[in-house]
Amino acid sequence: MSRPECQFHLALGSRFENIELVQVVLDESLRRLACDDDTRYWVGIAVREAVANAIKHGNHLDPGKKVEIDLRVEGEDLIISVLDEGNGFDPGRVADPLQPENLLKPDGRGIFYMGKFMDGVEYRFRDGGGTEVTLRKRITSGVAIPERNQEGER
Amino acid sequence: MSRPECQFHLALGSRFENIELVQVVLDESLRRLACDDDTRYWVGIAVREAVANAIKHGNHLDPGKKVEIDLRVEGEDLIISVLDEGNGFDPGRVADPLQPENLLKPDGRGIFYMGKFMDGVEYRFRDGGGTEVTLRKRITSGVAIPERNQEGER
Amino acid sequence: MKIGVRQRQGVTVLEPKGKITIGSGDIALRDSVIEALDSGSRKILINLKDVSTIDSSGIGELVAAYTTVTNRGGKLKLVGLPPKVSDILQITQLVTVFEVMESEEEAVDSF
Amino acid sequence: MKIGVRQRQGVTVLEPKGKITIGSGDIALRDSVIEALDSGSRKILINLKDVSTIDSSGIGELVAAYTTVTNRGGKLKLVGLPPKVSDILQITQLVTVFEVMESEEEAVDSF
Ligand SMILES: Nc1ncnc2c1ncn2[C@@H]1O[C@H](COP(=O)(O)OP(=O)(O)O)[C@@H](O)[C@H]1O
Ligand SMILES: Nc1ncnc2c1ncn2[C@@H]1O[C@H](COP(=O)(O)OP(=O)(O)O)[C@@H](O)[C@H]1O
Repeated sequence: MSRPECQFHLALGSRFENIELVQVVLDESLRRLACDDDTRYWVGIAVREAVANAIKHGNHLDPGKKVEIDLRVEGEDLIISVLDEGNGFDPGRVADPLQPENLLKPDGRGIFYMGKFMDGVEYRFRDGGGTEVTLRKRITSGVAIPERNQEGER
Repeated sequence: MSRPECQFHLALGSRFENIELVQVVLDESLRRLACDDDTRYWVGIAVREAVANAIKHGNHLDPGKKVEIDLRVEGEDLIISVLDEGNGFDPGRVADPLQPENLLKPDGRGIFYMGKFMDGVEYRFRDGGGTEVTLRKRITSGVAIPERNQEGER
Repeated sequence: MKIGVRQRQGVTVLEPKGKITIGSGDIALRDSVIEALDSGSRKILINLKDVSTIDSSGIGELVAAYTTVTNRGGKLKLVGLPPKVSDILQITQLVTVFEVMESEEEAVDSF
Repeated sequence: MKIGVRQRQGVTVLEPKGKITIGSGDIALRDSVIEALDSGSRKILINLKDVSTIDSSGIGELVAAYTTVTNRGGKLKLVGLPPKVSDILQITQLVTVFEVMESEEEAVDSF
């Protein structure tokens, strides 16, 4: 696919309540892509974590700052990216939540969960500000994917 | 409110199925704004009509062309705008579906319904292409509007 | 959207379920009306009780069905209108066009 | 998210319902644990059977609750884990930390 079709692009103010908006539109999209219940659930959790981080660490809960969510299908992969207006961080310095000294910490599990529930998690930091995390999930479940069938790829 | 906060901005490819995505995110937003069931239903129908027109008449069902939906609250008004990439039309020349000669026509009721279910319907045509319809609905139902309460306007 | 079809005392009863909206259900409704006509039925009753949402395209399909059935010498009636479907028909003054019946029994007897 | 609180044989049973996710439910859970401690309870059981979704913040609150209760000389146990809640605890190796019981009866007896 030379021009992958974006399924949806959603922009929201930085409030935790808005995570529910992401959830409903994501769920409806995944349903349409014939994702099974489990996939929908875990992708949903991963996206919630990414959006929560964008709202909290990226935009510091400033409701005037935008979080943008983008969902598209590329080949067999579902790609969801979450963009904030923050200054980024060093993903290499994020602690491993499985280390004994971290096991009882109340936070630090979000990125770890994203990695567990998705097939790929990549951070990109834009010049001049903006953190973008791209989540990737293989969705060849043997189930028909209506979007691609329409384009005659099978 | 000098800088009205956008509740959501959603961009979608021009497929009728995508109307369901608009519906879920709209419904969740209206729920949060404490709109009652009836208001949610009729605003939902009006927005469906606007998006259907954008997909069909504006973008001629080209899935690569975008429809953008924007929801915000200004004062007591809910404002929803729908933008397509089309060449526009002359709203003054749209026939009245209540005229006896139009009563049995299979189409031509969409804009009429928008007008019935909303408090305002306005068309704007951008230079270089793009039709934007802005739907307005008074939502002072005496019910608390959480978004505004948070900003201390009441 | 799914459409149930059954016969009751010589009347074909069509029972659409869910949304009759653009791109989903509008065409299915049209097809099932034409199929009923093609199979010889001239008494067609659409029971709308399980319709959750109808938009202008869905209304347009009801109107088109009415015209098609009438042109082919048949009769089309409606029954089971949920309040919101009734409202939207009313708004475009289509309740005067359609014969809207109170109950399926009454409807079937009236043909 | 709502949290039910009841007493059973000297054990305070907390029953959160719905989502324990960031900005909704995470704080409520914390508050109800502290309230139980403040009112003298040292045996606290969280029954998670009605929890539909938990995210890392919710998990964090469970961990914080565990630490708080332990630090104040109490015991915190979990019961009724839906499969997905169990999975997410497992993934971050927290099933070893929490005492996860099979049934509420067994849990109450075990304190
Ligand atoms: N979008 C972001 N912008 C800035 N910093 C981030 C972002 N996402 C994650 N981080 C940083 O990475 C750390 C680990 O994130 P995470 O694993 O989700 O755990 P938690 O959010 O509970 O701290 C955060 O504490 C934060 O410092
Ligand atoms: N976004 C749009 N772009 C171009 N033309 C439009 C648009 N919306 C409406 N129109 C024009 O206005 C007419 C009436 O629209 P409407 O009342 O919704 O009825 P219908 O869509 O059934 O024709 C359409 O047939 C079309 O010519």
